[in-house]
Amino acid sequence: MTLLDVDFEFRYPPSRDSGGASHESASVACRWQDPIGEPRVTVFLGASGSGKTTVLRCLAGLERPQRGHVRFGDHVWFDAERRVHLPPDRRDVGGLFQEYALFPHLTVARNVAFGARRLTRAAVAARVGELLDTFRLRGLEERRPRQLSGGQQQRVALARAVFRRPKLLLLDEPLSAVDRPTGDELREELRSLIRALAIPAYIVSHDRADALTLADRTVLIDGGRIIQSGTTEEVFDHPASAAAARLVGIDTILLGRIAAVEDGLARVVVAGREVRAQAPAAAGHEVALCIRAEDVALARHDVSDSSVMNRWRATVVTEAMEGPFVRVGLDCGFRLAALVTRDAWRRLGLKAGDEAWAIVKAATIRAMPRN
Amino acid sequence: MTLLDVDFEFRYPPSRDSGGASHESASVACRWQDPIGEPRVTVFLGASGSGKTTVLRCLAGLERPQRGHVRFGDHVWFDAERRVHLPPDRRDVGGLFQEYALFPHLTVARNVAFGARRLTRAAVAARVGELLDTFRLRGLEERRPRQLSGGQQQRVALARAVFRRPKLLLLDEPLSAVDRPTGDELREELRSLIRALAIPAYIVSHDRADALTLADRTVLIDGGRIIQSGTTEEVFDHPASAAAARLVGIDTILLGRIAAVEDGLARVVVAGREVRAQAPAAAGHEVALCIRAEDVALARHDVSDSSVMNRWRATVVTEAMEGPFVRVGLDCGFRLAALVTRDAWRRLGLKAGDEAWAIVKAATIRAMPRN
Amino acid sequence: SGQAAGARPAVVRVAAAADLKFALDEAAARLARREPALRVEATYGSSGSMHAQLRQRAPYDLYLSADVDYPRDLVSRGTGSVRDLFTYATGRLVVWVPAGSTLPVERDGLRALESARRIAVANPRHAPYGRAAEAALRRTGIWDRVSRRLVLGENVAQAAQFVQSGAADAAIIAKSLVAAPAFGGAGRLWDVPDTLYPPLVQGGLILPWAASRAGAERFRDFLVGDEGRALLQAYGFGPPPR
Amino acid sequence: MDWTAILLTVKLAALTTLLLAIVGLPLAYWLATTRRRWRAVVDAAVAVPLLLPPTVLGFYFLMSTGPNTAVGRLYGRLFDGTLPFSFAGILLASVVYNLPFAVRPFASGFAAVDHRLIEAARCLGASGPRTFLTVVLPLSWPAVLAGLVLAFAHTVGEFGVVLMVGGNIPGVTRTIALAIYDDVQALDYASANAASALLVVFAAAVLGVTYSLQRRPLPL
Amino acid sequence: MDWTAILLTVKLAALTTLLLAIVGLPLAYWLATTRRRWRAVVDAAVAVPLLLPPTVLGFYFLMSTGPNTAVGRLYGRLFDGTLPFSFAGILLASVVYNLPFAVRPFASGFAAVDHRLIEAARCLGASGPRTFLTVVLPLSWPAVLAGLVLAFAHTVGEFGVVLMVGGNIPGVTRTIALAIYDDVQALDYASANAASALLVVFAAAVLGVTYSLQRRPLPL
Ligand SMILES: Nc1ncnc2c1ncn2[C@@H]1O[C@H](COP(=O)(O)OP(=O)(O)OP(=O)(O)O)[C@@H](O)[C@H]1O
Ligand SMILES: Nc1ncnc2c1ncn2[C@@H]1O[C@H](COP(=O)(O)OP(=O)(O)OP(=O)(O)O)[C@@H](O)[C@H]1O
Ligand SMILES: [Mg+2]
Ligand SMILES: [Mg+2]
Repeated sequence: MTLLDVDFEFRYPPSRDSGGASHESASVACRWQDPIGEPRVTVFLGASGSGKTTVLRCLAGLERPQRGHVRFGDHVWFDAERRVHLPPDRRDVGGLFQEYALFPHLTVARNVAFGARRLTRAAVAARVGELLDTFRLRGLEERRPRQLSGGQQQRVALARAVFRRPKLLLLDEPLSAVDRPTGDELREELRSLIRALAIPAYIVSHDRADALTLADRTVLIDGGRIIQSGTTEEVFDHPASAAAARLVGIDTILLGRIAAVEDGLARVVVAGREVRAQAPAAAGHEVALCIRAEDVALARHDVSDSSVMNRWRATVVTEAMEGPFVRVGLDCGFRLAALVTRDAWRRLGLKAGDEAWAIVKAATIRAMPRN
Repeated sequence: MTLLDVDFEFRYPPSRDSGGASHESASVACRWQDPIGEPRVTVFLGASGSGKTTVLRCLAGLERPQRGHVRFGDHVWFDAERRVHLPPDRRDVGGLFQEYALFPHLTVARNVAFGARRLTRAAVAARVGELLDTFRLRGLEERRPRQLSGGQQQRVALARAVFRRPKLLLLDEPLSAVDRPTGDELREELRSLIRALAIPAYIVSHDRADALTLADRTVLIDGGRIIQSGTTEEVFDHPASAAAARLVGIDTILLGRIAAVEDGLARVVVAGREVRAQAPAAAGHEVALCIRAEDVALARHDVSDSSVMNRWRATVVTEAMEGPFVRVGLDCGFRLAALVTRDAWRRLGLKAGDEAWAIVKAATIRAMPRN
Repeated sequence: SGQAAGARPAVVRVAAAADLKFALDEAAARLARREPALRVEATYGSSGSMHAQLRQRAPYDLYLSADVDYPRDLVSRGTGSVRDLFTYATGRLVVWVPAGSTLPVERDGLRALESARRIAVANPRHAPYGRAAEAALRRTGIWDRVSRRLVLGENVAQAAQFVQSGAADAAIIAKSLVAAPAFGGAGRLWDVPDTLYPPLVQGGLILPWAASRAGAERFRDFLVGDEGRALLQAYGFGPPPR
Repeated sequence: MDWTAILLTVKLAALTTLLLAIVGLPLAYWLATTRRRWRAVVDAAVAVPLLLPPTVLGFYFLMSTGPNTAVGRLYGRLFDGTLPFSFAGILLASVVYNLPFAVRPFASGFAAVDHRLIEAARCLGASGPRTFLTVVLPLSWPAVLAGLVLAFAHTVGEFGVVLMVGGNIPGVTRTIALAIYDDVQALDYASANAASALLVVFAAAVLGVTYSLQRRPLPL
Repeated sequence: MDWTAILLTVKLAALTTLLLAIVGLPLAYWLATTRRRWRAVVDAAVAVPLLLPPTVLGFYFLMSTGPNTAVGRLYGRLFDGTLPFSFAGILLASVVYNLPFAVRPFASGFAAVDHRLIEAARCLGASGPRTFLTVVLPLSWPAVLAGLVLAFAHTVGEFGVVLMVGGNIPGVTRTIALAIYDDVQALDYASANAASALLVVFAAAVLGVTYSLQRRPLPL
């Protein structure tokens, strides 16, 4: 099986700091292998500044890593030791960039068709038409980029990237500028386009929805390092670290030390409160505790006769609607988020400043040893 | 009470189309009044290309409407008849633009402090430091914009916009490029900043989360027209039209004609299926039916002995994880989305291609007459 | 600067025709030796340009033109008086070819130029030597045959450079130029008989705004005096008409 | 009016501009993209013709292209003729002399193009030269136009080099600039004024039209 | 070597460049921002000095600023002297003559600045002129530099205008270009070569340093 074989390390040149205080410059290190010729979508999920764009730039050939190699099947795209570094146009990738980089002097249609090579006029026009339909851009073909809205520009950039049927698709935040309904529609279109092209696609995103709906594989990136990768389900169900959990959407993360372990259940002290959770290590170890907001129940009074192990007296700090739910911010010595239905919230009749009880089953708390 | 009094109509000049086919050029029309000097956040929510940015541009003075006026208390910012049109710098607004527009020749610190006027060096440095902390930009002060990630650039633009304590804050998609956890944190910071400044803020967004968590007032915009405005709760709970419903996140919208009305309940035929819902009009009228995904229950078999009025045989088409839920795409003759917990989904054991029953209480369906 | 102790020397500013360059430098040097109180500072250029400048009161004391018509024109326009108008020399025309040239100028004179490919002259439109060259060619009867092969310099120096570069085969230029030591001897020359062209009367004018009128008069007197005349003759000029 | 000279001038200026585009654009491209040390040296070398008085430059040009020089012999063998006193000669001299007026604005225009657009073009499969032609050049055309217009206008008015190299031969190397100069030297101010006026009106019209095609004004 | 002439030339070129910056930048700014119809006319007018042979331009300059003209009388009353044949005169003529070399690149550089950055500056409270100074100018400095360098170099080599207006007076209006020209006219090629070589080496050094400060090369 032909593989895309990636293993490199890249460090941005240190900035010529006027102050002289030489900050550590940002770097990324990556290593993975992927089959070629399959419509496999990999989403890189990471916080702002974590290095997602940098990884794509190295793959595209826009940056030259200091160490390692990138091999695409038999082709060596990059090899630090052999001093091989193919320019982007000889790698046959299709790219969309975070800032769109539309050509301001070309119309929408000619932007989309920029990559056209060895195609008849009619063929170009037909394919442009198709893509304009796909990306909801009909009627705008003769406009210049500056006559488009932000989201329209992003969609033109997306159409331009897929126009030439590249061997590898690199998309940097392809849908960050469009509204939710449009984005949902476009994600489906994008998915079927990638299927039709039968190429691997690497999509960079800060939006979990992209990973959850597009990705076969999810790669979590933090501080320029891959901290976890696997099938999307695996990654979302079993974040391997606190950083990973924060990325996939665990809402509260508490740090503490295990005071004792009884019957496999740890007693962790956090800000003077006791938290019970499944023990991941022996007493004395540092742990991170992840609590999903939807696992936190609220009550006006303590329900001491239940089987629930964690009951904390709390003060309501914030409330915010979130679709059919209300996200409640609580202060129990530490900050805790709860997600309850609007109905339940109305029945509880709580408001900011009120006292309440937060109730969390120990089984729902994920405790992870800290490295 | 001093008011911001807005009432204008703006049309982009028609593009010099080479084809000659003169497309209708885009336009916006707006009208509202808002008290000044209160920290009131208005979020403009609209689909891509709906005219959100254009509204902000007209407010800032970057575009000159063809008709109407913009008055800020006693100051006339714009008046088409009196040919008044103050340039942006005489309106004292603070702006962030969709494409950030950071000054590439200035460091982060100097970008942030661009608006500084009549401040000592020390005061500027102090405030820059504050804002760098607020927006998680510490350590980057000596970088140039091109040495920043996309989300970092956006945060610099945000810091720059609030630096000078303007009379009016105009933010265009201020958080679209940052990840969810960072965005959540920044939204809170932004909220308290706006409180501290005690100025009205107009925020353009395509993200419901911005409206739900930031907005006192939500304005829905579609095709350059305000289609609904009011308190955020009002707007989200009672979208006044199908377009509004689609914007605030109703998941399925069905169009049909009322076949009959019985006991206040309408029978609407959609794609050969009968849908029951509260009747908004007499028989014969066209209606739009809005169904939230979370109101759709799923079953493997028909549950004919329940009180539920709508039970449709459906085929499972897609499934996608969405945080703790699974979003299920169904085909019941029409497309329908359902949102169920992962637990429930596991128990049902359904997969794409399987047959299932979609169950929707008539009371949860919002029927709206179509104009 | 390093002059004899006492008053600074009076400076006579001379606007001089380019063809006087070598002769005048020598004349100035001689005069300075004899009269340390007098210093001649000459600027060389096209007489036509200087005429235009003098109409705008260019700060010169003395104007030495290659063509007496220019100072005469100034006087007729009210700049300067007839009393200050004088002639000091006549120009002489020569044919000059590089040393290795096969043109038999010594034997055939101007007619030898019929077999030249390019002949350099100063522009007859405004340069006196150009006009003289044209007249000579016409009188010899070969104008129609050679006029298309003429290349025109702004002045005689340029015409000479055309030949020096090898781009032209022969030049019809001022004898004063060829006679100068700076010119270098790598060529042959043939004097064009002065019957073939109208006399190139060089005239001058003491300017009414002269800062050092006495100095200007002194220098004029030197030039038109015996010593000056001899010196000019040595540099290839003829005596002025009487 | 000396229509022959006017025609010749237009031809010279147009051809000079054309050649400058052909030679200057690649040169400027090289200057804008190379990472080599001696970029600065080449950059400076291009500007050298500016530093010498035109007549002197023409003199050196004459000395180095005459029939007895290597260049001259080569040219003679190739084209059967001499560079000095020919149209080809003044054309070549004009190109050399005007190079800095074209190359400097070109290169600074290229340098101002957004690097992200170039990266995007490369990632969309366009090679370096293709990117230059389809992205960089169209985006820097105000600068390119500025360079070409400067060079065109300057060729029309150039006089020292053309006189020295061309020898002021009517119909071959006498441009309108030389004709006007001759008029002035001959105190024929009426002719000079008429020719100058014509030149100015004509050129103003051309330039006016050219510039009105320029970009929309800055939003200031 | 004629050091007086060299010093004078450096002074003239430096002052010309300075004045061009002072006059040319606002003019280019006006050209780049105005929406008036006659922008094209002014634009063309600036280029007119280019179209005339320098000597002829100098001649017209002389004729219009001599002591008997209105300009001349005004100048005489203000400064007690005449414009022609003075340093002030050649400086003024140099500025006029070099205006297009500076203004054209300036204006095209300004036009290339991203309009969104200008809009952002205005929205952050910067007035038009302040935006120009803090955003437009720094962003177009390669073009501004190109214009100033062209003008500087060209002033060093300029000869026709300076000769006509200045009258080649040592220490006052004789620049190194005139000195070299005189050497060549006097067939003193050794002096001319030495001065030319010095000029070229000096200028190449200056230009080389200037250009090595330029932007990083394009990613092509
Ligand atoms: N040209 C550069 N020079 C130096 N550092 C840089 C440069 N470009 C980016 N960085 C730094 O490298 C890190 C990773 O940047 P990158 O653009 O890859 O982040 P990202 O994951 O794409 O973030 P975002 O979601 O905000 O776009 C950041 O901390 C950024 O500040
Ligand atoms: N300069 C222009 N000339 C002509 N039409 C324009 C121009 N700018 C925007 N438009 C059009 O006006 C409409 C509204 O644009 P606007 O930028 O206000 O949308 P938006 O709501 O901000 O969308 P987005 O969320 O995608 O940024 C769009 O259809 C767009 O194509
Ligand atoms: Mg990024
Ligand atoms: Mg927008």
